[in-house]
Amino acid sequence: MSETTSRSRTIMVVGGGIAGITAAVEAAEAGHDVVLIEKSPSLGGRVAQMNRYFPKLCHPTCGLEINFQRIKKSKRISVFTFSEVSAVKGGPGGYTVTVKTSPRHVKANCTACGDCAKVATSEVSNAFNYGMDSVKSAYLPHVMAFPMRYVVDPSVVGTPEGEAIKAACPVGAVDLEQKDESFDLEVGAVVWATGWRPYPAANLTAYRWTDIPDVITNVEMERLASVDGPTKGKIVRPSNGEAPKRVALIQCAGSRDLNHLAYCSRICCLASMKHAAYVREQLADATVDVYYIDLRAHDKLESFLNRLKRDPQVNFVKSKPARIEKSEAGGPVVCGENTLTREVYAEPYDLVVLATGMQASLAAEGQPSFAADFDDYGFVFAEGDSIAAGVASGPLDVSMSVQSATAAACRAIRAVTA
Amino acid sequence: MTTKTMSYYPGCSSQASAVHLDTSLRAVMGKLGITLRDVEDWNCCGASVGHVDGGHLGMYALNGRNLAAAQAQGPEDFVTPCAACYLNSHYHNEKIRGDEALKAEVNEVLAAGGKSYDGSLHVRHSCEVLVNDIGMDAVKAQVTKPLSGLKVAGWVGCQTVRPFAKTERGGNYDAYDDPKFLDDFISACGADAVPFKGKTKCCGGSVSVMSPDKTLHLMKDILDEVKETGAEVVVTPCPLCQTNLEMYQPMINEKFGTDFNFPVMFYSQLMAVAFGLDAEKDAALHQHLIPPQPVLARAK
Amino acid sequence: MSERKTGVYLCSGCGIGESVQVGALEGVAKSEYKLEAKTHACLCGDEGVGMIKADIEAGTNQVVVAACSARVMTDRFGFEPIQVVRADLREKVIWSHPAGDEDTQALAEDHVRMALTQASKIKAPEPWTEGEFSQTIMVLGGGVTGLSAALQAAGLGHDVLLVERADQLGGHARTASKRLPHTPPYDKPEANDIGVLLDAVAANPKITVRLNALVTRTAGMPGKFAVTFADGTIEDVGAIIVATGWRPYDATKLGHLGYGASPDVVTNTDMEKMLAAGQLARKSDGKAPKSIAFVQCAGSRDADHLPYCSSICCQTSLKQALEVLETDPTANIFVIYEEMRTPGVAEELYRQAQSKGVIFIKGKVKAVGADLTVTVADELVQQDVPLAGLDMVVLATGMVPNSTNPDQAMVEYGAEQLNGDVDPEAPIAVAGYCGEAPAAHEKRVQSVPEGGPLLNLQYRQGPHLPVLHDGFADSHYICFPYETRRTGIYTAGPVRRPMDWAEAAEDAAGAVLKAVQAVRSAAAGAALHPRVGDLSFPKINLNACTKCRRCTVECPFGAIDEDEKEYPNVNPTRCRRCGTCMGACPVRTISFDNYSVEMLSSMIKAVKVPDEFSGKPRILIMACENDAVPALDQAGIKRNSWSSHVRVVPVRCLGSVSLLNISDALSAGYDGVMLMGCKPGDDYQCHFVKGSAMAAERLSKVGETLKSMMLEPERVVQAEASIADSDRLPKVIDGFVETIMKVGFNPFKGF
Amino acid sequence: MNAMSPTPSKAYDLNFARWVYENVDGGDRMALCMQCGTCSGSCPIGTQMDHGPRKLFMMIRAGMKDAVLSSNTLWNCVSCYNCVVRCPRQVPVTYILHDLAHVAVREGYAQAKESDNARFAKAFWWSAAKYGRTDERLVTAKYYFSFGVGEGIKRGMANQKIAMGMVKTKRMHLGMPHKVKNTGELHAILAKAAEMEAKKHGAK
Repeated sequence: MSETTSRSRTIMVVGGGIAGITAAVEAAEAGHDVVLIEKSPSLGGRVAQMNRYFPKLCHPTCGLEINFQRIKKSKRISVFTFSEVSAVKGGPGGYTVTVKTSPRHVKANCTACGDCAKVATSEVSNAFNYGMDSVKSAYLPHVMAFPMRYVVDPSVVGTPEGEAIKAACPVGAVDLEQKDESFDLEVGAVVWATGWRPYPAANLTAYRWTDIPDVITNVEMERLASVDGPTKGKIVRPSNGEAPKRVALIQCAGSRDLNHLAYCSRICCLASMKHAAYVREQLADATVDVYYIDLRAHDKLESFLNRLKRDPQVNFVKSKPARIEKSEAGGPVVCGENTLTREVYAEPYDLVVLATGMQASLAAEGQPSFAADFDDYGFVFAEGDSIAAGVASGPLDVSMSVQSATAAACRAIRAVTA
Repeated sequence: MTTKTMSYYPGCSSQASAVHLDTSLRAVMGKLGITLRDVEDWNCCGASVGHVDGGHLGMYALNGRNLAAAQAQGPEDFVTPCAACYLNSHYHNEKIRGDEALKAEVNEVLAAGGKSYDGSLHVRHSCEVLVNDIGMDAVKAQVTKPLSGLKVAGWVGCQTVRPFAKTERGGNYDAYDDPKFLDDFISACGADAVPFKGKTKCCGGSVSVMSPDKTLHLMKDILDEVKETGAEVVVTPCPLCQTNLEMYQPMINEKFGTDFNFPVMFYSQLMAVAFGLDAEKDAALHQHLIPPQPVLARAK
Repeated sequence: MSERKTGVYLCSGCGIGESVQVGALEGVAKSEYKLEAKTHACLCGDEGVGMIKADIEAGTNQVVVAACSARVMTDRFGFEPIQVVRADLREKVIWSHPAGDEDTQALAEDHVRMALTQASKIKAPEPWTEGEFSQTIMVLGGGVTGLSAALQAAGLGHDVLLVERADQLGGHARTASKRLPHTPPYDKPEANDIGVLLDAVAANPKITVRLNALVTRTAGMPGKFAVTFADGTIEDVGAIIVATGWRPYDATKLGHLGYGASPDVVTNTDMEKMLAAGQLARKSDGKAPKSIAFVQCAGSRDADHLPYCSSICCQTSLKQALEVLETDPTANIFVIYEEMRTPGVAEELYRQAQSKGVIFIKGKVKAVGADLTVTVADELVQQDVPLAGLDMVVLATGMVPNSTNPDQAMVEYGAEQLNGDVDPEAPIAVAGYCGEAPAAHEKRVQSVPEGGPLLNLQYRQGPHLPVLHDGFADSHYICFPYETRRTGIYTAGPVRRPMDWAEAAEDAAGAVLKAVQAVRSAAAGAALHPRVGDLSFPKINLNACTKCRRCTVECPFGAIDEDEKEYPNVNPTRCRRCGTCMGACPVRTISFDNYSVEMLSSMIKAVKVPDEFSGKPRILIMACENDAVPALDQAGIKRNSWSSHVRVVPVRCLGSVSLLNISDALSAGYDGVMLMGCKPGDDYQCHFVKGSAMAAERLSKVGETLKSMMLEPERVVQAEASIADSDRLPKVIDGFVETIMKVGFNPFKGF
Repeated sequence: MNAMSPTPSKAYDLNFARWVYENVDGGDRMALCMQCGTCSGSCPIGTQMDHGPRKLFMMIRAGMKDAVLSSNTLWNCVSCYNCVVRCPRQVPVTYILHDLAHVAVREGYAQAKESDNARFAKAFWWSAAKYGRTDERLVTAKYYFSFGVGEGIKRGMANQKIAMGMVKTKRMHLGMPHKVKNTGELHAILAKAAEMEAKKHGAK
């Protein structure tokens, strides 16, 4: 990846998830220089943490591989990981963007040989698996990581372990002295592709995610089902490692709720269909109950919903559960009213998956004033000067995000060529 | 130490089933520098059933009259220890404040008794005063007989935090789902607040008074959870909760073949004891159907 | 190309030096290829890269790097325009096989041999750039999507030909009332600003509009499309955006919902027109309706009509209800629905409609009487409810994509334009059932909209645009909504997926950017996604061609026509460089400058095959470089190991594998051959559409070849691989090795 | 409260629903109910309700006025406010049920009048209005005897132990009930309230 050559015609893309990557490669392949800013150690964002996509049940890493190849082939994209935008000055055609980078403690000459991890002794929570397991304090973010470079956790800086890790690197790539840095970039357009975070399940106090181990979130389910997840893809009860027999999927866990997210997150219903499929593919005698207000499956995705409806071991209950209680055995008991039968139920389950919604990352971070025009929910309102791609602009599924990102690239190009 | 005067609305139960709440709270607040000035000639708030016969304006009349009386005495905050009184006063006060037409209507009613109210007072729960005005450090400072080792289940109940976990000045004094303040009170007294998930479960409220058959199982569930936690005593801020859970234990034992015998106290009694105040005159421990003294004695 | 000067560079870093004897690898280069290899302890470091650059300065014009996988350090080892061949000694050798082991050593040496052989068989591709290339972008359809696309394309500096079949631009929006909310707080109908778009288009000098226009024929290829119109005129365009939008579902098929029973049962499009005209009135008596019922999913989500959800009918009914209430706040409005679908911030519109008094009834419509009494099986009050005294019933009819031209006679679709044998509603393949298995499920027939081809494509694969199972001309890929099966032709708007105005405008911008890339890449002779920038293209030696037509039939992108003499004729800019044609050709006449059957066979033969007395088998794996190879790399990264008797040859796509490669392998003494590639069939993962499927079909015929060689069929298999198979593939490989050991050694060894 | 509530003439005749929206405390937000069931599900004794709040709201829209106003749902509300804080559309369910209970009594629905809750409420209001304070002893007694002398004594006896205990612990006092000093003023205020209320919905 070359240094950016032209200044005012350069496009900055903030966020290296599927939307940011797409905006970057599409702009680059149309002949423009792009700076791609990513907060985490590697690109891929949320989709890299997904096991599979609906409705094809194919692997997100397949598309990521192609996109990473596109970035590798491109001479026009500069990628900055561990980086965030801390200030933006100027306007369309001429922005000065201040970028803040935090230390990876590993330099660009890392060959990913893994010698550092061999000598690391302490472990840190594994962010890639949403903290469901841990990794060595010197680690590769994940097997598809791009850039393919290790990270040394700040916790070992100034410790004998840190020194050992440093000494173990055959190419001297470990740098424990790295500090936060800031630098300015001149760009002609900024594309906000800052994506989303799962709505914090801890806020849904009635669903007891914090104190019932077998209540997990939909994103945790993705890791649970993933071959590189904490269980190598085995769907089990976190409490005892056993295969669940009764699974509940609870829709609108935070979404469509004026006390939490006022909007519908669009993807949760279909993601839950996928989760039903994960369970049914693995466990012959498992039954899945889907609790919902309205089943929302737009366009051809209706067919995907129908596929699950055909499975006699997947049941649908039109009800927003009121609360989850703890059984004497410590398992979750889902309580509510079945609105079609009027019966008030209290059903015990082995595993409950909360379909938590999508919250705009920027909203979660308190809408930086410099960033863009926001709507009431913290999504970037992209009909003004602001250019947004993917979920930063609203709750979208992957192909809609890519569509939005390609359009954002088009608008950005027009902004820098105007 | 902060010294403050507040208008005090004890509520009907203060003269009957919850007299021991009233007694102990006055004693404790005194120690903590809060002067409680009774609202002159206060009346019933209508509780959870007044609306049925009283209707809209009837409820506004009752609550408006109290607020008017308080305002006539001064602008100080309007404090009440009773969950139902708090809910009704808070609710009607906010409505009156927020709706000019309604305010006029209510004042037309009050005028019949030569009273008026402009909606400017702030209604508060005595627990919220302890949290926000006094603070746990001040409470701890008064503790001379810490109730070490005493296992206490802090049972908040409903209306103390639902729906008004927020103060009238905005902001929350606690969460309606998993409130912490009662546990803080308990620990401030040197006792152990056991983790108690049933802390906001409902006792059946007035329905328990009129038709216990419908709600005994609710109280039984609560007592089951208390038992699970290994607590020796239940502490609550709510008059009706205290009465229901205490007086129905024999009936519950009869119906479900259980053997519950948990003392149910008010937080203010616990504080009075921890403050080393008089067991009867201040803590009113003698006014329980299930005497807490034996359990309290066990605390070292 | 001037005389080939190949530089060979070995890396001994990352443990390579400790696990294999790099000296011996240098020896291979020297003794077998007469090439001086240079070894560095960290080749990707500045020093190593500097060394290579210096040699290039000094005249080296081809580089072979034997170090890590080609998937990493791509930028460090990129020396355009110099060709670089990578040999993987790390991920697929030392990370996945025991150190200091003679078999690992042999594996490493073979990797070097294959790379050096490959290098000797390729040359830097010369792009195909013959003749004139048009930069004009044609937009078919003058509705919201088309108008937006035209403006975006013009904004990017391209001339635009905007083609509309009607006598004026504007599409549905011209007769529609207000728009769905698209600006915060998203809670009220917004002004129909189609006029703004129309004016902008009229004022834009780069946009040429053709009204009443019918495309009768589209020939050529990206950069060189020749579009013929009914009036005989021909336009040259570089890329095409199909923005033909949608048509309402035929309401006459909705008798069960009362359509036809009364003139006051209308469709949502009728309603839209009435609201736009500002005269909402009953057709029967001209009175303004006081009570209106909206019936959702009129045709949509119905196996007997449209199987899919039309996505915007819910919002449209809410919008129309709010418009009615704006003029008459006391109107009684009912929305009869089964699932209220207001995704994203559209939830605001739902809440708004409720707070304005719209009543929502969940349930199916059982009957609609001539007196407009609608009987609903009300699921929430749990009884059948007659809605009496209604003045109007609005059927929220769904969207049918204009992936065909409804004005023209139906032309049958060939399988090539359909989505293959996909059954989108087949039950998920489950681990099993503890109770009743689902009733046998009848596969849904693919819905294809009535009408003639939009462009009448002059492609071997037929005149229609390929469509998915629901009839929409959408991409098959979730990550790549613009990855079309007809290079340089992109769909946008409701012809691709049911969508509203705001999204259609966005989609138009996306499609335009792809079209712009298409015309620019075409002129440069470069490939488009997924092999972006690849300058190679298929060259056919017609002298050897047998006119068997396999290449023209099997090309997934219709890149190869047959000329009048029935010889294959390549349209290079349609080509996506997968090599399926090359794999199809029985007489290896098709090859790319940097990829050919011969190259693959030479690499295969370059491997040292031990004799049977060594007790060591040699097994060939031809692996798809998009999924299988990355999966094996990841297996290496995770230090999973597999038999060191296999040799992996990466291929662009299994479709490019020729049976000749397989017979060459077997006659070279390999004991088994495995083709490893993406999932074929229904939900194919292959980005070249049917590479794996073609490979499977060809393998089904390999039995003959094997018989003729008197070999067991078990020796040649195909394995499905996904990129997430880093734990599974090693087991698959070892399993195959075991099978082969059972079958025994290939008698042709050392023949 | 404006006027008596209108009586629907057919299914989904909206006159009653609209009246509720406009006249019942919190009724305006009831329009936002999306029938998710959170309220009925969070109710401690939802199992003992015939319809539960969620369905009751749908019945109001459906114009099932009589069924609504004679529903036991109105009388089984324990006023725990769980539904209020959990409702994703922030519908003040408890307040609506309370007010509908009042409407049911005011409009003379027998099921309403006969319910335990209505009887108790009547006794309660009698005490509150008469004395300005609720005397638990009198309220309970009045409530018990509202079922007739026999039933009254039966219930009294059943709770005798409790009553004695309360007396012994000085939590129930005998003799004259507590009352406000200025009963005259209180009665004037309540009378005015009643008068104004009556004027609005037409005395009954």
